[in-house]
Amino acid sequence: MAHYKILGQDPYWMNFYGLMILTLIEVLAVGADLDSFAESVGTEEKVITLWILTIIAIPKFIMIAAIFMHLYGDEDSGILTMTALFPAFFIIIMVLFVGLTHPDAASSLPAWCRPGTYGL
Amino acid sequence: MRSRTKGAIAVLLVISAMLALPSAQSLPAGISGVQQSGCNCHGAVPSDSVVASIDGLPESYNYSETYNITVSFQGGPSQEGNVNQGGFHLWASQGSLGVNDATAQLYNENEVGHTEAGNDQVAWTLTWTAPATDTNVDFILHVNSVNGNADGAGGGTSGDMWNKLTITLGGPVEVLEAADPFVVLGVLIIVSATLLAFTLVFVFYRKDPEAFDWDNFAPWLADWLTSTDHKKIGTLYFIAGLFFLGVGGIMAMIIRIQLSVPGNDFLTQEQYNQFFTLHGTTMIFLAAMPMINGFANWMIPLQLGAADLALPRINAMSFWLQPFAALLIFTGVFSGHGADTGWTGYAPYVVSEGAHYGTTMWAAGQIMLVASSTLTGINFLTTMAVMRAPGMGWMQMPLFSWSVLIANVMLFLSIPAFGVGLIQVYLDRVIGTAFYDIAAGGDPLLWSHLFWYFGHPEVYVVIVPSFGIISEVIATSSRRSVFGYRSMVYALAGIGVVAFIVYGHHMFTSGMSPTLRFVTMLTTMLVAVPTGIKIFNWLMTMHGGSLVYRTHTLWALGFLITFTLGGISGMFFPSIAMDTHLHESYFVVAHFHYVLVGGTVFGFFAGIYYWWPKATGKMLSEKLGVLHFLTAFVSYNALFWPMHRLGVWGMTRRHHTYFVTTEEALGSLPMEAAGWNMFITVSGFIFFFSNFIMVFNMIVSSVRGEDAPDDPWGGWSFEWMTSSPPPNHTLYKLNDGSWGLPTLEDANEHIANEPGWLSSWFQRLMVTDQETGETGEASH
Amino acid sequence: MSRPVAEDLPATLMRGVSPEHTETTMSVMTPIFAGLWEHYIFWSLIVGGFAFGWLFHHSFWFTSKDGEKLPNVDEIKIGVFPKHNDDMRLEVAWTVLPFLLIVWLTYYSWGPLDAMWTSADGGIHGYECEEGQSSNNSIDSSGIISSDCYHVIEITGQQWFWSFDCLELGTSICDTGTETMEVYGSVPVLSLKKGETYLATMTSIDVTHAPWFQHLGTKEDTLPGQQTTLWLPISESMSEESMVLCAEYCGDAHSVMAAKLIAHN
Amino acid sequence: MSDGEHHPSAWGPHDWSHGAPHNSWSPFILSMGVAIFLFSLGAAYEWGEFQGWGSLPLIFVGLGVISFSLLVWWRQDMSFGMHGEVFEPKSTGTPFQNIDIRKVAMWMFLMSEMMVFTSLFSTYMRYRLGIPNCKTVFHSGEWVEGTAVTCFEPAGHLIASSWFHIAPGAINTFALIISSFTIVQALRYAKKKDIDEDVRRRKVTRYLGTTWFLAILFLTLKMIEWFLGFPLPEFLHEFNHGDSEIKSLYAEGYLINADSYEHKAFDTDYIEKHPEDYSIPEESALYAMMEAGTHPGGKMMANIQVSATTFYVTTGTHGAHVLGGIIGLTYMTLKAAKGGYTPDNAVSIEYFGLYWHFVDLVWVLVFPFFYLY
Repeated sequence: MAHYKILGQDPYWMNFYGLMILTLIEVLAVGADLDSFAESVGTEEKVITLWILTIIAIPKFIMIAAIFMHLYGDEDSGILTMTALFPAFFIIIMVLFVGLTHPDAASSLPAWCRPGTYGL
Repeated sequence: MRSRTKGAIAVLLVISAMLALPSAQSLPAGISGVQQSGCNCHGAVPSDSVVASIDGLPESYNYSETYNITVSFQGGPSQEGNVNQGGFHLWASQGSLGVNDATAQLYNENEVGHTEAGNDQVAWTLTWTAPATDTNVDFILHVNSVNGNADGAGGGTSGDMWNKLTITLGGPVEVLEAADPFVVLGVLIIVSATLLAFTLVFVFYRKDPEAFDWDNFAPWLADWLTSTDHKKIGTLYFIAGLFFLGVGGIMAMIIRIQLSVPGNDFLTQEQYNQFFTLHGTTMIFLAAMPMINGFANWMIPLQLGAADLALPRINAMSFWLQPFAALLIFTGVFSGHGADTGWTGYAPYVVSEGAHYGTTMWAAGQIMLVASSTLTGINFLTTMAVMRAPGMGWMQMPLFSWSVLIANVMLFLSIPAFGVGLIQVYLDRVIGTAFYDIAAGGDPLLWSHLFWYFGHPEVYVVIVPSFGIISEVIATSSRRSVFGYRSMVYALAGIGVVAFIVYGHHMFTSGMSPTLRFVTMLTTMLVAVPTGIKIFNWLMTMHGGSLVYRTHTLWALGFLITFTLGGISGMFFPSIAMDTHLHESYFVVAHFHYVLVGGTVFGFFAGIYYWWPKATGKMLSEKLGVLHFLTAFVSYNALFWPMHRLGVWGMTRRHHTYFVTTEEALGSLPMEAAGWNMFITVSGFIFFFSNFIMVFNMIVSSVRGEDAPDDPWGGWSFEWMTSSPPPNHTLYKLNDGSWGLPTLEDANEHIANEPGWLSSWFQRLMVTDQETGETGEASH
Repeated sequence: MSRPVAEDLPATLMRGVSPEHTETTMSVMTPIFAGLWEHYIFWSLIVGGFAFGWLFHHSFWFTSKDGEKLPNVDEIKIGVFPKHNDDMRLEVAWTVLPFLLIVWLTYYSWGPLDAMWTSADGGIHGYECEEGQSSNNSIDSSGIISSDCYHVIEITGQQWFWSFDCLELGTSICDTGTETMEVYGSVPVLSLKKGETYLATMTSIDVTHAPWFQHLGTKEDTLPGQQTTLWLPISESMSEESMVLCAEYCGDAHSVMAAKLIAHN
Repeated sequence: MSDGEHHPSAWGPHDWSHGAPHNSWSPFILSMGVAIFLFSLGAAYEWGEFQGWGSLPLIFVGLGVISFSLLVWWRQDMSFGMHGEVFEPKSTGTPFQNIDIRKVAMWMFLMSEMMVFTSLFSTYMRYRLGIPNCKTVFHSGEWVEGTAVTCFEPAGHLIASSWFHIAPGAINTFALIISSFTIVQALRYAKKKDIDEDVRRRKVTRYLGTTWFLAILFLTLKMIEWFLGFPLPEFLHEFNHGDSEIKSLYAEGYLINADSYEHKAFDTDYIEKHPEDYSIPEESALYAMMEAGTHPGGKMMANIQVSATTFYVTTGTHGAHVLGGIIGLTYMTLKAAKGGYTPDNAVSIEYFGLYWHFVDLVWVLVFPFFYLY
């Protein structure tokens, strides 16, 4: 249970309002015509939208975890936050090794992996 | 009571009905029923007065030779002055029949009968060409005899009688009917299960003969099925694990029979493929993992000074998922269509229609095992995090507990990848999703990645608990505290982290991203460092101690030898130019059996001899134990050591047979390979049977073993503080003589149990209270 | 399919037994492999000798009989975490020394990496040969083969046989065919010229396979829907005939999915 | 062999004053049910083809056995805290000292859940990045009318094409966030000591019921979006490419067996109306081909099985978690209605809430990556 207040108000309600506003922004970002802006920075509208969505997803994520899941403000929050963050390393490894690699022929081994590259 | 009896009888009836069902068989095809039941156009009952005969058949045939045979009969309805006449039908299971003249006609290769013109004869001449293979041939001849008219013209229809003759003909070599290896396996499994059941019932009967009747037996059985007590579930895990160790061993022996001589045909390719698949799956998931859980269930609460695990009912759930999963995994075997994918189940073969039906159930069973392991992980991590006795910080935990902690961290963070992969395979095979549909762009290596992301930590999961056992056993046997406790813990943790970043070495030749191959080549080399630390620490533990040779000590020393050898051979793989040759060869087979049998299983044996007195309250026989160690250790090394050489020679893994030659190009292995393979098979059988010495030892000990003291070996951890066996609801004998939960003292200078800098930082960041209250958002 | 009967085997397989053939058993070890192998065996013997010597010594030196009254060095007592028995210098020593050893072994294994996975664009095998150009490859003292250029061929795996395609190469450089072998039945044959270097681009029709060119010491999976490559440098010292076996489990007839590699002059 | 000690029935309610362990039949039965279910499902279908009615009844037997075991489980737990008996052991070991054991266990469980969704996301990333995007292929013009090309068609291409396609997903996003909030409110009122018992009971039931309702709403909208579709009033048609309904993904042909799915540039109608202003980018190869009259354009056939598979299985796994939540919420709402939650055992709501918030968190990632992008 939360023992603190946000801007002098109840944290759950404040968090709720915040989340609703952020989600609304997300939906609006998808609907908004960002074509001209995208062109001005030299990319597609989709990419801009995705960036906006990702950037908004981060605070949403933190807000839910910290306030609704009591990772902030309780007596046991410190150790539970550590517990929750414990898989981070393994998640990064999986995303890097499984999600972001692609099969390729052995002959396309990049130069930095080859003997002789470092004068050895 | 009455309804229970009825229920039991009903279950027995159902089981016997189920057993009876598969015995209904039909003969090979022919014209329906003729070869079996006779011509239905004639009388219903055969008659003895008609005597059929076939002349011209040899004692045993020669390949593909054609024989002239004469079919004839004598006797029949007797009426004076009449001649018996009639017809015939001949069926031969093999070879091909032929006709010489118009009195007989060919229905098909296997069947011949009389024609209209031949309907009034007593003998017909035919030919039969023997098959080109070595087999038994069955002939079934039906003849009928009618009361023909005396003049012989037109025949008669009265007094129709018929009879049947069956002849079995052997080939050039007398062959026994080849046994179906699945039947052999099935029978052995059923026999082992029955023996196991009898043994258990006998042992429990001997413990309490008076209470051995149904009124007591039913609740006793129900108690085992529903128990949430960590000791009972631990025992169940052990029974299941040892049983499947035996089943996997039987499969290994069948595989070894097949490989004992080159070009053997004891198993067909398909059967061999299923046997090695199930051998791997059984040994890893149904033998090694349950045994680990057995040790962990028994000893973790005892070592931590806790009353039980944190979540007892979840613990029961973890166990019960396993036998049902085993049933699913073996479903295919019972129908002869077991999974034939290898325990790695590489895509896209695993989702192709070429893989047997049993593969679906194999995946389904393993999904259940994943669920089981996840629950186990949650349970043990929670238990070890929260239920340590007062005074026992992380760095005062016994090393076995540490090893189980690390094993569970690895297992539980890696197994979701495997579970997701299996669900993908299951869905692909069942509802037709397209994860591994190549035409739709599916990537076969995705499965390999998900599998090995789990698979590599998994092989450490099965070895790490053995490290823990060995640490306990060597320290206790040397009467010392383990050397370098802290570096042991850091090495374990190091193995736990490294496990996740090295898995690519299983895929060096798989077409995986070359960058990742290079990265994992570097990281794989790192594995040697923490394992090296552990081995040297164990050796150093013995320094200045006074080693007592007991069976578990012997196993621990044996472990040091075999595991070191296995560790050294492992160092050959990250060297790419060697790996491209050794990959998928018997060198790999030798390596992982050295670490998984010489490491894991030897560790288990040490653990069994070490903790058996604690768990049962009875001592095991040292003589039998030493006999077990000597036979098993020697035959084990004879079994796996030569495989290294076979691998270097080019013997390929997962091939159902191999060929030897002195000529370079004809086959792939030199002549000596045949001899070594036979040697390996013989050693394998000795190793297999030597382990029954331990089983025998256990039975003898349960029935009439000496009573064990509370601390027979001189260990320090909490499990030795309770009685042997521990009381029903685990409690400990405290110093003041009362029973309760203990507190750990530390013989070292007081190490403050303060949180480290990282957790203090998190505490400050995330916790607001009156004292700090500094974090931005918060105000009171 | 007629199965080989156990009794017949010696007759079939003993064919060609003669004393001069007995040394061929080691021909699966390429010079690169043999070099690495010997180096690794050397270090294995040192590490193993050290560990086993230590184990042997301690298991006989520091022993006692069960029941003997012995000094309790570390004051072990039930329910008390025993005194630490450690020595920082030793522990650091056997962290650092193995680490140095593996750094050396990594470095040592790194060199031959290019022999397996060199680049197709100006690696040790140069670029693809012009029409009529020869690879003219040469082998150095450590067994690594380098060439002026290479030829491209295609290998396709299928349940359960190999298909080789020489593409536009002339039959003097690359040829394919089939041959009946006593134990494997009819197998495809790939005939390559000594002194030439080939880059096989490989794919699969159905499931994963992997050709293991036994006397070249190389293998690589063939993946359906994807392309992988494998270097086949045929040196002058290459044995005339060698086997290609499937090393990635691919279903029922996996073990008889064989082919033959002929190195001709 | 009962040693005369206290032994509650393995079927019946637990006696919480006694603490753990108690015998229970449900692990055994639940395992059996799962095995029956997986077996019969695997026998009823092969590669998506129905194999006959034989094993279909067995699927329901399996589900029945699973439900039965869950009922046994609940029967044992329903009494928890109802009569003032609470068994809530606390952690003794540092660093979790004095935290409820169940709370730690729930976090451990969430750790493995994180890895489950990471695996699914890794699968998605690998395919999304490894298979050429349908739109890119379309614009490249390197395809033949009538022949399917293998490419990746993100569901977002369909869903984000109109306001009404996105509506179910967007409403679901709000539904989950609101439900996260309501369950936290339920916890707050269950913990409040200074209110009347009856008020507490009503408040907790209401908030849990709302959560339950929102979860049901979530799955209903998911069904609409996947299979059912939704008719639109006429004045909204022009905002929906002139379509009279929100087509379900099923109706659009976005299916796991779609090997000849018709890729649409969503502006094809627009192109027809304004032939002078293709929405196909002018710099694309297709534009040039269409200008030159060499490519008919407009209708590209695609094999999108992998894209549909990743979409359905990932969002489906999330949906399955919501379904699991609904089962839990049903039980909790019923218990709350009986006045089963008091400040003593309110933590049960918190621990379920952790799971529920986690499901919400996953949605926060699933929604942009699978629905919008």
